[in-house]
Amino acid sequence: MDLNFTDSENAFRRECRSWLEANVPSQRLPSGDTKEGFALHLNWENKLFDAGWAAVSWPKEYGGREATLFEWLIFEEEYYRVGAPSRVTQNGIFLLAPTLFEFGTDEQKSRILRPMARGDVTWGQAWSEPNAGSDLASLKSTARRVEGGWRLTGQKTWSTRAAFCDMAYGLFRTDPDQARHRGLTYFMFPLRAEGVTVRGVDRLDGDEGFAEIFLDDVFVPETEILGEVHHGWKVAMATTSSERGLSLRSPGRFMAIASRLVNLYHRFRDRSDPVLRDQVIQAWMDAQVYRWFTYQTVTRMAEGEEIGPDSSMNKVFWSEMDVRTHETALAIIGDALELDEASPSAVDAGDWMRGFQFALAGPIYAGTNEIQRNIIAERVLGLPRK
Amino acid sequence: MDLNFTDSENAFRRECRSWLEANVPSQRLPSGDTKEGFALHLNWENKLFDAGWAAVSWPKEYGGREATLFEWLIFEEEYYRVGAPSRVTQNGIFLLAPTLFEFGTDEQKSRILRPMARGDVTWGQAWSEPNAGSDLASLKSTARRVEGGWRLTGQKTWSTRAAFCDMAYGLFRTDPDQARHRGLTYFMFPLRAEGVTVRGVDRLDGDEGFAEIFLDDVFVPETEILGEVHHGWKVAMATTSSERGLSLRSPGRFMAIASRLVNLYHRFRDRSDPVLRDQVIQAWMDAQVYRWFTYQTVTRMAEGEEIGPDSSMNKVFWSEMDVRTHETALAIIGDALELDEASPSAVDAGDWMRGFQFALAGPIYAGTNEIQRNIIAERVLGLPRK
Amino acid sequence: MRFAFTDDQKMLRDTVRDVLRRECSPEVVRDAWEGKTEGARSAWNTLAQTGLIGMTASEGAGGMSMSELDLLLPLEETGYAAMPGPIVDTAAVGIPLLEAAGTDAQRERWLGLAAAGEARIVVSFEDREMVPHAASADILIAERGGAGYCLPIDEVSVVPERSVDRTREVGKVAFEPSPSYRMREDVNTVALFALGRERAALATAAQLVGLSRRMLDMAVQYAKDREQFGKPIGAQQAIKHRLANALIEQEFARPTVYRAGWSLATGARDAEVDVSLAKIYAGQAAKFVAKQALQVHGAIGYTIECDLHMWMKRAWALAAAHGDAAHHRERVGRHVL
Amino acid sequence: MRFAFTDDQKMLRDTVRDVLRRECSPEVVRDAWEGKTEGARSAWNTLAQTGLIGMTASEGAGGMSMSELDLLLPLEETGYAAMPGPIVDTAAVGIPLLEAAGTDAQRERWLGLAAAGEARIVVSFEDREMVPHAASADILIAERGGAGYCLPIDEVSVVPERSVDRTREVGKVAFEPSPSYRMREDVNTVALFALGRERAALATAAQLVGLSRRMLDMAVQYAKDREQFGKPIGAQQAIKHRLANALIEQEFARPTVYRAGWSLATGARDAEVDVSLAKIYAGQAAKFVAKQALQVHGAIGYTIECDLHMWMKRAWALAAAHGDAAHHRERVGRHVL
Repeated sequence: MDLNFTDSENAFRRECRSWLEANVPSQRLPSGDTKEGFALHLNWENKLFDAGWAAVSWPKEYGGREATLFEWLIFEEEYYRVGAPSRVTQNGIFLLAPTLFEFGTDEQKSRILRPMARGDVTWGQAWSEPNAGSDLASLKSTARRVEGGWRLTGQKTWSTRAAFCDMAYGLFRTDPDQARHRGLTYFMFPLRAEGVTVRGVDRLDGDEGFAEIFLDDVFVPETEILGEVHHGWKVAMATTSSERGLSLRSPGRFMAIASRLVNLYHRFRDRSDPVLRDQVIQAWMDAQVYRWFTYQTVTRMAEGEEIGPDSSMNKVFWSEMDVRTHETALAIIGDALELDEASPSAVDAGDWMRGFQFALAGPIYAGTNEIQRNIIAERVLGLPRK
Repeated sequence: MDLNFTDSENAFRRECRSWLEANVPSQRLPSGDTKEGFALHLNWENKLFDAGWAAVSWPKEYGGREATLFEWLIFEEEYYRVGAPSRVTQNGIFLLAPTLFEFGTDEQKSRILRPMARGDVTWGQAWSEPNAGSDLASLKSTARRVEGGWRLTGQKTWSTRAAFCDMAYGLFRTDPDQARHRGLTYFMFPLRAEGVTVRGVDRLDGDEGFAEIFLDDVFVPETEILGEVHHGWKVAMATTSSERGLSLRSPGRFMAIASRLVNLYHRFRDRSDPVLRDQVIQAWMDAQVYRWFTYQTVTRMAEGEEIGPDSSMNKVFWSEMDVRTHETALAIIGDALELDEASPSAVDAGDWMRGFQFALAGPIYAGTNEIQRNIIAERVLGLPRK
Repeated sequence: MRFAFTDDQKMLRDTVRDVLRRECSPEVVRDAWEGKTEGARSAWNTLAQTGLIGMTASEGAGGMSMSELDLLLPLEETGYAAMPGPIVDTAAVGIPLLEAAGTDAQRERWLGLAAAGEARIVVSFEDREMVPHAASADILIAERGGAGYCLPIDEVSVVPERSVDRTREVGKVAFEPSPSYRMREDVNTVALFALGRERAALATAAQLVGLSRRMLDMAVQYAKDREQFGKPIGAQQAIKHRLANALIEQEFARPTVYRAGWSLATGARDAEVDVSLAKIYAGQAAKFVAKQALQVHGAIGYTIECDLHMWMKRAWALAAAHGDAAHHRERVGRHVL
Repeated sequence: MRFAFTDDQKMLRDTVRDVLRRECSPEVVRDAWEGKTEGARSAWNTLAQTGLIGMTASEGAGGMSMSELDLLLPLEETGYAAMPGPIVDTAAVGIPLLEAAGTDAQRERWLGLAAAGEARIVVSFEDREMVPHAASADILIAERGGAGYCLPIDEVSVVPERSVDRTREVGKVAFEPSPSYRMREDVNTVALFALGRERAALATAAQLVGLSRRMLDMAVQYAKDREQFGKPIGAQQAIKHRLANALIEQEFARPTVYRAGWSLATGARDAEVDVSLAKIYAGQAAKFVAKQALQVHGAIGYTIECDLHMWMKRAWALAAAHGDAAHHRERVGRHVL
């Protein structure tokens, strides 16, 4: 066990930090989940890519730095520490790309990865359907084989930022005679093609962060299939396990939130009672503990172990910690908590209420915490399924 | 709504209080769940009965005072306030007696009630079997019809204080061709008869508070059946719903515990941090809230309403409140919490740790809180069973 | 001892419930979110016509002399409907303050209008310049430097702020404390405003109970309707227990609020402790129920196309308004310890 | 950065695990509860023979010079087995203290015996007169008035107390602080005892993790075996989620304890904050797992015929020992705020 960073890890951290401090926009960008904010965020993503920071763990040929997992964590710690903009490319970089690396052809990788990381081509996920959320295998969208490719028909929903994106990916039933997990294929498809209608849906926090995608006989060529025809479930599970695992929620994010909370507490110390003080301590401790847990997991990954269902513990922990931390912040703010960014008197421009609402999605998306707890009980503890 | 007590209720309270203050033993009795303590508690129960306080709500002909439900609550408040001994007759008075009043014959009532309330004949419950706890309908003990009565065979378990009691009551399968809830009969049976073996089982807190009862062809006359042959389930449900409802846990008990907790906090104030202070406030508030909830329920009962599955909310609330309150007390005590009554340095003779262990049984017995929550969801909220 | 409402009180509740069911549907609330307040105004006016806005005014002033306790069930229904508008400020706080502390001229000018629902009152306590519904109210009653003021809203500077609950139309109020706005000086102004704070906290607690009930109803209905893995999600034990816990929180908060209403209405000793308990438990329950309802709804609840969000946001705002949990717990603490 | 134990550390853990599986069964713990300590003594002696009691002693004194970090996994196993006896006091605290602060004579007389498991040490910090295992120990090391003392237990007055965990044999110690018992005066006694406190808290945290693991194992096994309504109770979602939550608490406590071990072993900055986190999370997890395990076991878990109670009671005692949550949270608070 060596919990000191190595010299090269420290050097990497210094390099991240100095670039970020010099380049992060001094003005807060508008939310990346609005049309105008999305465009401004893409400018930032361009810059990040050009300096080689967009996807640090990727091979150099695709614009990465071949960073180790720990270097990636360091990058994230620095990124959140400095308060850099949220990543509107994340559904590409963190969800699709790992799947591409595992299942994609060389042609696909060389065509797709760089534009994705640079934000030149933007990606939304298209997992859920109106009646297939947590029960993903019950999806109904179909793909029909035609000359030179396939035609997609159906409806996808809860597609994050899809209203602004160029492309999306999801599962379609290619074999109508098979049920549930079988006979599905993983497709990448254009959002601005003929037959595609995208309707933005406003989220709880008021941003148009979701979209519904309607597909009516949309043509996609054969080259847009990831993995084998009819075997999309396996490919998709690789993506969702990376979604549920580390990639979305590195400890740096929560350490930064805990620091902001400590700062908020100091500013409102005169009206913060000792119980709130204790909750601030709890939030800080939880972020630390999440960090050690994650470092332990990352060590296992770095040494070649499969993490598998253990990642469900990460998901439950961070998502519920994030809600608690924001609740503590709102309790410190008191009755001004309701004021949003349009209010002259809002504390921190209403960020804590916005963050709280965002945090509330944590226990729902990427597999609800109910499902995660089922997974933990059945696959880690070995309790009977029925 | 009138939340003042009436003049007659106030007079009743004064009468309780002055009798209790004059008569409650000045020395703490040893635990009623030990052999010697049980005997000493019975002396107290005799005295209570002779003064007309053993079962205040019963008709006068059986030794009661025909007290209203609110007067009963007042009695309980005063009883716990003054720290009077726990009631070792409770499985008779609070569980069997209401069933006797509802289903018993006149002969049964006049034979059984007064000796029960005076503690001359003591009663244990015999509900559970080794493989029939929460799933009571799966019990296996049988009763076989013979000349002049029945012969009981089987094993009962978790019978509170049965090691010291004279009699018990429970369900036996009288119709072997029927399954689950059907074909069961409610019997009262002697614990010191031929064919009965009672084995005490030590509880978590070290007291021999439980017992296993083995019945081997034990004769009971026809007169010991409560309700109709083969229809014992209905009779038993009346008992268990009174067990789950108000009778075991009147607000006075928790108000008294909350007062003791406030007192403990004051004594340890110098080492109690503000978070503990807040938990003490919470415990006090919870006891108040439980009181108002119960008063509301008792008003409904007094006005003739059926309470039904709503009583499951009482059960969940008080049982979890009781655990929290004791946890707070232990946190105040700090590392001396482990010392028991045999320790010169124990705080309050180790009562809080003993009470904590007792409280831990709350979410388990009288229908686990899991079952209570199922009942609330299905029967109050109307969610689907399967 | 009798812990139950009278038939009259329940009948009043039913009247309000019927009016709001007809006139304050989720669509009306949604319209108010988007600034289209005609529907909400119309519901307000209908309530006023049945005498419910002015019910705390004396009979001479066109009211029904109703107490804090009488007001609870009607207010609970306004929470259930997420009714927009300053009903707490007008009915529970403003009218009694105006009647007790208004000068003859102020009462003559405003009381009848307020009781008839034609003048909406908002109240600004000392140090609370942030006032919901300030812009759309007609009258401001304010406590400044221990004195009371009553003035038409068009003589008040209202700087608009924005609440997460758009129907709340929060504004920051300021005015010149001119003698011409002064309320009576021969009454105990401080005590009257202090009582007003208790009434505001209590009335808000009642609305929070109503909000909880509606959110729980929505969640239960959704759990029965929505199918997953071939059966309603409400058949899952995790969902059942979540909703059972929500019901328990809510149902224990209710009598706590009712008790506080009785205490305030009868001037019981330590009534303010009861009010604090009411606010704490009702706020806690509403926030808890909101969280459970959202989790049960899943992603659908996370969009503003689902009605749930309007109730949740109201609940978050009201749980913090008129004393948040920390404030009221401290007050209880001083009583207990 | 590498957050994992070495193969050597894991091998040591496996050795301890094997010894305890063979020699410290629940029956042995149960015997110790009833005062029959032969089995527990024998397990202690076998651990000593494999060098594990004296592992923190220097090699010259018959030990392995092992660090706080090396000690964690073996101690976790002693928690898993609920091993009776003062292993924390002897191995984690006493031997290092004796070696660092004992006079030549004290070290000569006791160190070899302690490292060989033949003399059991208990430690009494300033103001902590209540000492587990005092009556059955051989040596008391005590901090009084800023000075260290080391003396044979038969020169100590031990007033027996009784713990809810009968194997802890708690006693209240007192002795005449005579110069003949004094430890070295040319070392920083206060700092050494302060370090001893950190080690005691950390070692206790490691045992708490072991206790949690065993209780969870028992509960999972029970949930698989016990049938109700015709199927294993572990198939119920409420039981699944209860046990999943228990696992989460436990598994997040583990790396927190390991981190603290590394911090103490390497003298990292703010190591005491890490120790506090370890004690808080391990204690919290053990209490939480105990509660879930009891609920899953139902009435059976509520009797002393079921082994669970011995682990629960140890967990309650250890969670409060060497600084309870309030103490350690305050320490973290001073660091963070």
